[in-house]
Amino acid sequence: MIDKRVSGAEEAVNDIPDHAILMLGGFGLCGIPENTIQALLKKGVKGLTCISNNAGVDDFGIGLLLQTRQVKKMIASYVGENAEFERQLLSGELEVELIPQGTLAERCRAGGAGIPAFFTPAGVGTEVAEGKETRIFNGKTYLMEHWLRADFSIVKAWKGDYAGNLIYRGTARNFNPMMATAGNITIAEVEELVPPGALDPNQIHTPGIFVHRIFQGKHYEKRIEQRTISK
Amino acid sequence: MIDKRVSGAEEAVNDIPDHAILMLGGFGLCGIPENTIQALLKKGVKGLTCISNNAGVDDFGIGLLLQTRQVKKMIASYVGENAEFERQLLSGELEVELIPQGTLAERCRAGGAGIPAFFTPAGVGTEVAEGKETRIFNGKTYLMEHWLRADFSIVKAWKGDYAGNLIYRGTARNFNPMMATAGNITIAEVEELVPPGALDPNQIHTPGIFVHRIFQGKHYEKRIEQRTISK
Amino acid sequence: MLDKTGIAKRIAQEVKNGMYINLGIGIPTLVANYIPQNVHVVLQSENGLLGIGPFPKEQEIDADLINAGKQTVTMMPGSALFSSSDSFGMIRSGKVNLTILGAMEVSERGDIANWKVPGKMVKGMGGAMDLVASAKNIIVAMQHCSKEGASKLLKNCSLPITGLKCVKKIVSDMAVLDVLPEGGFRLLERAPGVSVEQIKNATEGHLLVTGEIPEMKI
Amino acid sequence: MLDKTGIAKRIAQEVKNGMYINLGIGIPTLVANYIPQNVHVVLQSENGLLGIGPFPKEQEIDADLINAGKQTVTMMPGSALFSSSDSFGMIRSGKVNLTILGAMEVSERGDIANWKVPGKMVKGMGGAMDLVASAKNIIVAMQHCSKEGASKLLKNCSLPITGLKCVKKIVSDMAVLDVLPEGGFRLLERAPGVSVEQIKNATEGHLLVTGEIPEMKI
Repeated sequence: MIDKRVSGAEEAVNDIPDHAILMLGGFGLCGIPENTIQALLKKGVKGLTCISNNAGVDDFGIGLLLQTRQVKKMIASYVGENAEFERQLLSGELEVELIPQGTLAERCRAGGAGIPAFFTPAGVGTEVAEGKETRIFNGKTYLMEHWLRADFSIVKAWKGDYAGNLIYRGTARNFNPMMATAGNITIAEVEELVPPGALDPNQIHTPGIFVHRIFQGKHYEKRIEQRTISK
Repeated sequence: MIDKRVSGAEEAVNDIPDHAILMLGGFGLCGIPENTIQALLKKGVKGLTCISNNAGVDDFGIGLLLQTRQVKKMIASYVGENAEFERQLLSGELEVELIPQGTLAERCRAGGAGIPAFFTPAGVGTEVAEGKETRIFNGKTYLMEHWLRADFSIVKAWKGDYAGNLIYRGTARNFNPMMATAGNITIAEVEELVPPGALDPNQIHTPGIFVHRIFQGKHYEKRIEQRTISK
Repeated sequence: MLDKTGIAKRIAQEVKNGMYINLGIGIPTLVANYIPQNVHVVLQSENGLLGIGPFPKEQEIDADLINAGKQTVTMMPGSALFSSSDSFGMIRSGKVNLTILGAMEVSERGDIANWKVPGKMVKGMGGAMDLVASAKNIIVAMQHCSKEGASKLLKNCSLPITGLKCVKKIVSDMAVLDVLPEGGFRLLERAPGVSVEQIKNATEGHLLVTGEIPEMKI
Repeated sequence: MLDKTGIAKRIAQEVKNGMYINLGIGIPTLVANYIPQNVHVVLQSENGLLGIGPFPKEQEIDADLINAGKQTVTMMPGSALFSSSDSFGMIRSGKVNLTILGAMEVSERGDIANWKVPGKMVKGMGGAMDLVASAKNIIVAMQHCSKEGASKLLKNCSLPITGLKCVKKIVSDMAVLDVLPEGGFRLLERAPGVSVEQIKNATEGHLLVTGEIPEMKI
């Protein structure tokens, strides 16, 4: 067993430099690395490129890093749940690259699987295809897309062990597993950190080999965006 | 819930025609669909193309289908653990296409993920690269490889439910998950078949959407190839 | 003219036993409410869930369980959870049989525009481009015309495209129409109280009307 | 001259704390027995296991738990199981730090041949081509010469290639050698009782010998 534990979020982000390329797991506010985002905020690291499906809301998630103008560029599939984001985008302070959600997921997966490029049908004939190589397979047109990799991948899991093995919960899994594989350094925060042997090897979602630093988050707010109930 | 249950192996293979392209899960004799192979043997379907990492041994696994000369072509990464295989190969009765193991795994995964082609470094500069497109990304040469899909994918899992959700056990997982996704029709045999709701949705390895027919195997021999023990 | 509920009810009639279905945000999400009990389907949420159940009761709410619209949901027995890459894998490989989504415009060749209005804030395509590029069967829920009365069933989309030649069927507030493989909208049904003439006037793209056009049964 | 155990012991000295290692069939598998207790590593098996433990005791044997050599194994605490595609994903993306495998021939540029002998039954490359194409650090365990005395450290491989320019280090029965980035074998250590002259005679490819060449310490 190789022990990946660090003392907490602050130690985990300690060497993240200005202008780093980060991947951040989560879909909407579900399964986001809340504690690590707080540590990035505190550290004040600037000029970040953030690869994440969404950009949070005004006062939560990546939205917090937008408020402090720590983000130079967002690479995402769906953004703009917040006013500050829109203001920075329209004023040209923030660069935004929009990628179809499945292509984003697959590009992260490719980054972690050593596949430099692949073909997907998403975006053929659209703005997304501009400047990209297309090719026909079995009569259908596909775009060539490249892998995405990050200097630091930051993911959030439900349970993890000292060896870095991760188990996600519910739809909080989303982009976390692929992003965990695509980081040069991968930081995992978990709700519960357990000793090796406590997790069933058969139930691991992210094998520890992909995780370089792991810690138990101090507090999880787990904010809900759309609180829909049935009577 | 969409109920995928069939009565057993015989019903599951009932419509597999001669000359079908099959994928069969397993690595060596570990995690192979023993019961479905028996049913194919009984059915006597001929001229099969079998995509599988290995070709079994003389009297077990795909080796049984070789004995009865039901296999026209093997697509595999490592073969020849049996004498009959070698005889048929040398006599020209059997076609064999050898693929690097990781490329085989990824081609099956691509088939099930709607990715018609991708780039991998495996095989560059070797016989495997003959006739294939190469391309350089970041100074390293890669081969373009195409997806693999099957008329019928036949996989073996530990537990499954009526909806076709599968959980594998140990290293019996191996090629089964990718092959399960790449079949036009996917047949799953399991050691234990349980009602929907009995498996934790968080622990499913293969979501039921990929499985068309499921049944509980009558008998599992689970033969061991290399019985190594420590004193 | 149908209201949103009416459109959802009519689309629910297209749902067949054994289907795996992805429902977009808005009217498509409402369709789930009108699928008959004896029609067994599984709803897929592209963030990573097969088997979406009803919205939770207050005490069941779970922040770790949301749909692609970020709404809290529950799971049906026999559900499965997975990553977004596995999710779009099943979408691209055609395992999701039916995709129901909204549109701002559809062309007579089945092109769809539903992600961007130039000059307005761009929020992103989310999973829409993957879905329309991959689904074998796409039904669009939409308004036939804009508030200003301009047709949204066009010869060519004026808005940025989400996908080419992908829409198979449209259920609008005025009509049910097929998009023909060779191009053109074929009128199948009229909304209650709407005439063929009204539909003709509201459809800029080529409209094919043959024989008697029945009124929808909802 | 080293026997197989000797080669395995010498290679074990190359293993550093914190490494994830893939061990090929044969001598490489033996290396696991000689890694010091205080060096924490994780062994990867490409069929889908991180954290290979010792062979099982009779009563622990589990047909569902084998290594890539199809031998029954156990798991260490902190292990993880995964599919073959995930397994080769971690290999291709360079997360496996060290690959130790056997070779029939190695060229002075680091090309390796270890999967096929023309005229003999072809059993297949298994995972070897993926491993050699992806690993950042490859150590080869091999015999320096054939039974007939012909060198296996060559200018060019005569057998079909498994991968190009990939071998970084060789531990043979006669010597430890680096493969230089610009080409050529640099002699680092002699096996006990083997002279530099003997190694020169046994090496067809370009051999670089500078200064005193120490004897291995095993």
